[in-house]
Amino acid sequence: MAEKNIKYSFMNHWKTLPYKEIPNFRDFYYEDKTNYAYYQSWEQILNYTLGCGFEGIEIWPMAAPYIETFGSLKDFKDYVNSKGLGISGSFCGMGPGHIKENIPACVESVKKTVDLVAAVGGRHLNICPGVNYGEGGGPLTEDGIRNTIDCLNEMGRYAEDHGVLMGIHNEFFCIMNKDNHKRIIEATDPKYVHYCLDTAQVSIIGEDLCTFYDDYHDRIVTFHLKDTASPKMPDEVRYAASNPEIQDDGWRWFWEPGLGVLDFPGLFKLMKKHGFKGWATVETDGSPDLLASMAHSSYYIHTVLDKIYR
Amino acid sequence: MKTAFSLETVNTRYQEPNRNRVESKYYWEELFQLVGAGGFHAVELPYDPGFMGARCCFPFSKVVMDVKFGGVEGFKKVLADAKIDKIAGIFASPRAAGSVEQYVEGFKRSVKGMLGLAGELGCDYVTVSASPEYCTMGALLDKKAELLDALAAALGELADEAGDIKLCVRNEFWGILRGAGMHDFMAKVDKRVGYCVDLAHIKIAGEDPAEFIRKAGDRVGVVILTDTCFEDKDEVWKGPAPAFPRTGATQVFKDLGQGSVDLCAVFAALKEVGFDGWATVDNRQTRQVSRGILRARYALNAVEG
Amino acid sequence: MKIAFSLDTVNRSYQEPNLNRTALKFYWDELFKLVGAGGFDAIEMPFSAMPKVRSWDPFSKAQLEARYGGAEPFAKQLKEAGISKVAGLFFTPSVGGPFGSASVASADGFVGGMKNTAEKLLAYAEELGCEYVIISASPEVSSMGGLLEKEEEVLDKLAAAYSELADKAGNIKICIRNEFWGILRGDKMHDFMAKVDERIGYCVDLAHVKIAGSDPVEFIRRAGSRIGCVSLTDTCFEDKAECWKQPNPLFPVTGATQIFRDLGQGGIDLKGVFAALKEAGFDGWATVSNRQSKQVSRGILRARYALNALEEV
Amino acid sequence: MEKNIRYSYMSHWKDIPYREIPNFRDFYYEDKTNYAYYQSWDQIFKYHAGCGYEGMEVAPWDLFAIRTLFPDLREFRAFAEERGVEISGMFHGMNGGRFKENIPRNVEQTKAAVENVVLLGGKHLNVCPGENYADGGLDEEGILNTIECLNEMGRVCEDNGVKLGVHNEFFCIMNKPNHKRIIEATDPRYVHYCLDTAQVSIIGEDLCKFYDDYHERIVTFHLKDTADPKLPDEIRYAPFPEIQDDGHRWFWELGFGVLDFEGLFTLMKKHGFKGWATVETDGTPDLLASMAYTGYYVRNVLGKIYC
Repeated sequence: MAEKNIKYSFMNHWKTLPYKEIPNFRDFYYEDKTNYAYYQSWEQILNYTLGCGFEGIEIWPMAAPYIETFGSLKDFKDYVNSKGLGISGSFCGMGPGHIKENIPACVESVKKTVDLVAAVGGRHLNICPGVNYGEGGGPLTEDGIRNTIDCLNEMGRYAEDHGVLMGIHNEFFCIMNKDNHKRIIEATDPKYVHYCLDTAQVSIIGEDLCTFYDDYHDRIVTFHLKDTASPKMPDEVRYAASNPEIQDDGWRWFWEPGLGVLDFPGLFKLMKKHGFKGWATVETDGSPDLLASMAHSSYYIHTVLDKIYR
Repeated sequence: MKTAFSLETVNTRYQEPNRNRVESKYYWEELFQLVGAGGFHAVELPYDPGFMGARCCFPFSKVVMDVKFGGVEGFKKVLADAKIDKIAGIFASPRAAGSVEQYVEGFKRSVKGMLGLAGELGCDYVTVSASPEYCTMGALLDKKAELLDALAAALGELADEAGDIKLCVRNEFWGILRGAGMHDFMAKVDKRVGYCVDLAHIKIAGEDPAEFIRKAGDRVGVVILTDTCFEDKDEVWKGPAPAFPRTGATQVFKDLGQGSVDLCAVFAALKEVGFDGWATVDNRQTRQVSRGILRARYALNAVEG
Repeated sequence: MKIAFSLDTVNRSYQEPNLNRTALKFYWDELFKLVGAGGFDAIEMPFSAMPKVRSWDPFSKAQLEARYGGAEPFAKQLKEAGISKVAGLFFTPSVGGPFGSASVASADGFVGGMKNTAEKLLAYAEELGCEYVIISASPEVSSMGGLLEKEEEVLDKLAAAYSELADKAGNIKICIRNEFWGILRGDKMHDFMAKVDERIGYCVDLAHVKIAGSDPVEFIRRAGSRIGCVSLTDTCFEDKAECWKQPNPLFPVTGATQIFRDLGQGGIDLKGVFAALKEAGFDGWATVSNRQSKQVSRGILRARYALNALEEV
Repeated sequence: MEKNIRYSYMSHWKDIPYREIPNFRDFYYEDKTNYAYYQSWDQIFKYHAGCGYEGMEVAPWDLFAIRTLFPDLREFRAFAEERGVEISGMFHGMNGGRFKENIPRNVEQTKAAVENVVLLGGKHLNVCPGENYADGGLDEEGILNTIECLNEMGRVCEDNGVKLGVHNEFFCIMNKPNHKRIIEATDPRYVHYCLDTAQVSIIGEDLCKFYDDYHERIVTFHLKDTADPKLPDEIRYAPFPEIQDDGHRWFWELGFGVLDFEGLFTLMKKHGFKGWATVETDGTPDLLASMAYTGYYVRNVLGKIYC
């Protein structure tokens, strides 16, 4: 079998899982006799993740759910590894680093998350480069752009020193947006600041997915693979005063890979051309049924995309 | 006008997580309590002749009532304990088979079976579909006139046996008497046989439910309060499984108040024709029956308010 | 006695298919209608000083303004759904509340944190026209660290803080809830309440009282006229392994179970409870909180069924 | 590494109303719940492939609904194979075969069933050998007729390249007193055995011993666990014991009951079993959760012993 280049991880949107394991599963099931009992422990979720052929999970920075259920981050790491799964890394936010006096506090906070990623044996820290555009007072001024670059460089340096690759993970409603997105990528120090290509977010911002990857493939160290049916959203939606991420009527920005309109086959051809190697995280943010989304994504990867590049 | 809640709301056929619960008795024991707590003291049951025995506890056949509830009286007691003191009616849709004679014989046998159980259950009405799905009728379609005459005659005979149970005919949007086609047929049928006016089926077939009620006048036997947003632009009614259009997945039926049926106009028309029979809510959209019950209560409160 | 339905019933954090719906506004828009259709014309709501991340529930002042247009339009929306009253608010200390780890360093920090949030709670309750608020006596003991050795000092300071809050509460009744995992669990509550300002009432949460080993009927008789409000909850759980001391006590490590049951689905003698409340002359709010069923509509109808059965008594 | 076992999943999906849902997003928006994720065969087959299952075993009671979507079962087969899933076979029920006069009807029904299996590209027809015990156990004549009926049915299967596997059920008329006798008396050229791990354990057999004794007749499996082995006669022979009123489950996912699957797989390795093994999760409230979990268990746990 051809040598594998991509390791797939699944983004943890499982919310709180109150149990580590449920040895009395049958009795627990009988209390309510619904599938409620099938989604209450880390063991179950990690087994489903393995059952769907994933090799790792990506976690959220809020460490409470892990420590509380496992006692310590190390116990959590050891348990995940004992199942044969890795922790590819974590997501976090840069915070209001576009304002000079905030940079020290923002850097301190991200350092803690870098330590967390290192502690769980993760390789990636995917960072949203700033606060929301609408609420955070977009657009970025010249100073704001300069501060954002400095802030990212400083955070990236700390990550690099601790064996963690920090990748900018932009969001369509982020203060760093369409008109300065590329400029900031190019201005940051490639030794310290990499890029995590969130396929849906960059498309909603207005970039052409494949062109963007082709242009910045050397800076792109990992992916958040998710689909969207609403690329190239207009400014008034992306810059909305109140957070546009969760819509009142349940409109979804994100879909499982293959259920939106993005050209994943085209992207994978380019990944083959540029010889991408490493973790790629599948994310199904906004799904009503994470397991159904995970199983569907696994099908799409192993039966469709693997044929192009794996 | 009296309101009832139809247990057709409970999905016993299609896949969904937790669907297996409806196969066990405990599910139904609690469901009756929830229906009663929702302010519904009468229910309608889908009629099941009971060929499948009592493997699953769908309380719609005599064999399940006998095996699981100790007979009809035991079943009625469980309902009464849950504050449901009336089984308003039962309904069924016969399947097409063979020639006109065979179909009408099967139709009569089925309705007689329903009238028998309805009598034991103390029902006020029995509803039967005028025809099965159009696409399943095969050669019978070539003898439509002959079939309708035979059905009209059969309904007359059955009315004799119905006693004080009101025998009603429902015209689904996928049947040969869809929409306005029903009026000519009912004109030829014994006056004792009434219309079963299913709002969503009428609307999907292109008729205005309030108008349809006025035309049916005092022949309205029972009203099924259903809703819909579905517009059948691709003649889905002629094809297989019309409730699941191939042209694009959709839930053809919506819960009461969630679709585009003008309920105020319907209730006004019912008042106009002096209807004082049963109006049965049948929420076939939501997969959570408790939500279906509360949606029904909310919609009725809004209309009656 | 007035009956309300608590939105504490809605699970917003533990995994289950369709959980994502509770973050969305349309979910709450329909939920109010379903509560009204269940025959409840008053609700109790959780209060969060900081809005829950990525969630459009109306439980923080910020979300109420941003998503529901403020108190006025929200009250109108509730009215249309058949709900005429937000009877009360409560905040759960163990979920990132003021008692968080940061403030367990000293008794003053601990009580100060509580008082700070309680003031915001009272302000929001007033804006919504509430008649009571519920404050938990303490967070989970497992999160109180060294403060457990200074229990005497903490309780005195809490009592003092409650009096100051009572001065600001106007005609809103402040009620203290003694969860089974808190420092005032079970009958310990009575001695404490004897020392506390008369204006402060008990929040009698039936399941919490029972799990802590007390008999709810007896507990109500002893609380007598000091009962501020009642949380109608049920349980079958017997805490044989002192799970009340563990972190996250709602999910015993000794064996997964649903600690709370919907009203009428557990082992509490509800007839006895209602008789005792009548005896005590209680005429405040009794609020059903069905934390077991994951289908909230089922929780609403189960509550109505249990209450109907009790009213026949 | 050469694979000996091909895993198939027993279809308990009940009715699936759509082939595909090209307007999935709009459909989802109608109810905004996970309802929309379980309404098409496209999704169901993709979940099979996503959980590492190569096959599906068809339930006969689903054929009516399947045919409304795929009038020609070869279409259904092609549709599944396009998504990386093969049809391993179909379940079937023999009824009334204990009476001589019913044997011809059972043979006719088997012909029809085999025809469907061949159209679907399946290799197995797993047959429940009779109706519920509660309708009266097998007398001597009943045993002989059952043997003859199974042989006749088996011959029809063998002639069409399909293997008939006796799949006993704990409440079936062929039960503990005559279960082994009938297996041994049937013609091994035509009548094989489908070992349902839970059913034989509930009947009262020791799982590993039973497999060791009859391994050369066992051509396939229904792998499911149970927490109720060796049930007493009064439960097994009661009317309609399969679905319990209080929701009690006879069957659990592999590893959630008490059976010794590691022992069984060690024996499968010893006897060099090759072919389809169907994982079945009858009675689960969440087929996908069971499918993902068992996909993990057979590969990551049992796969270490034999795969």
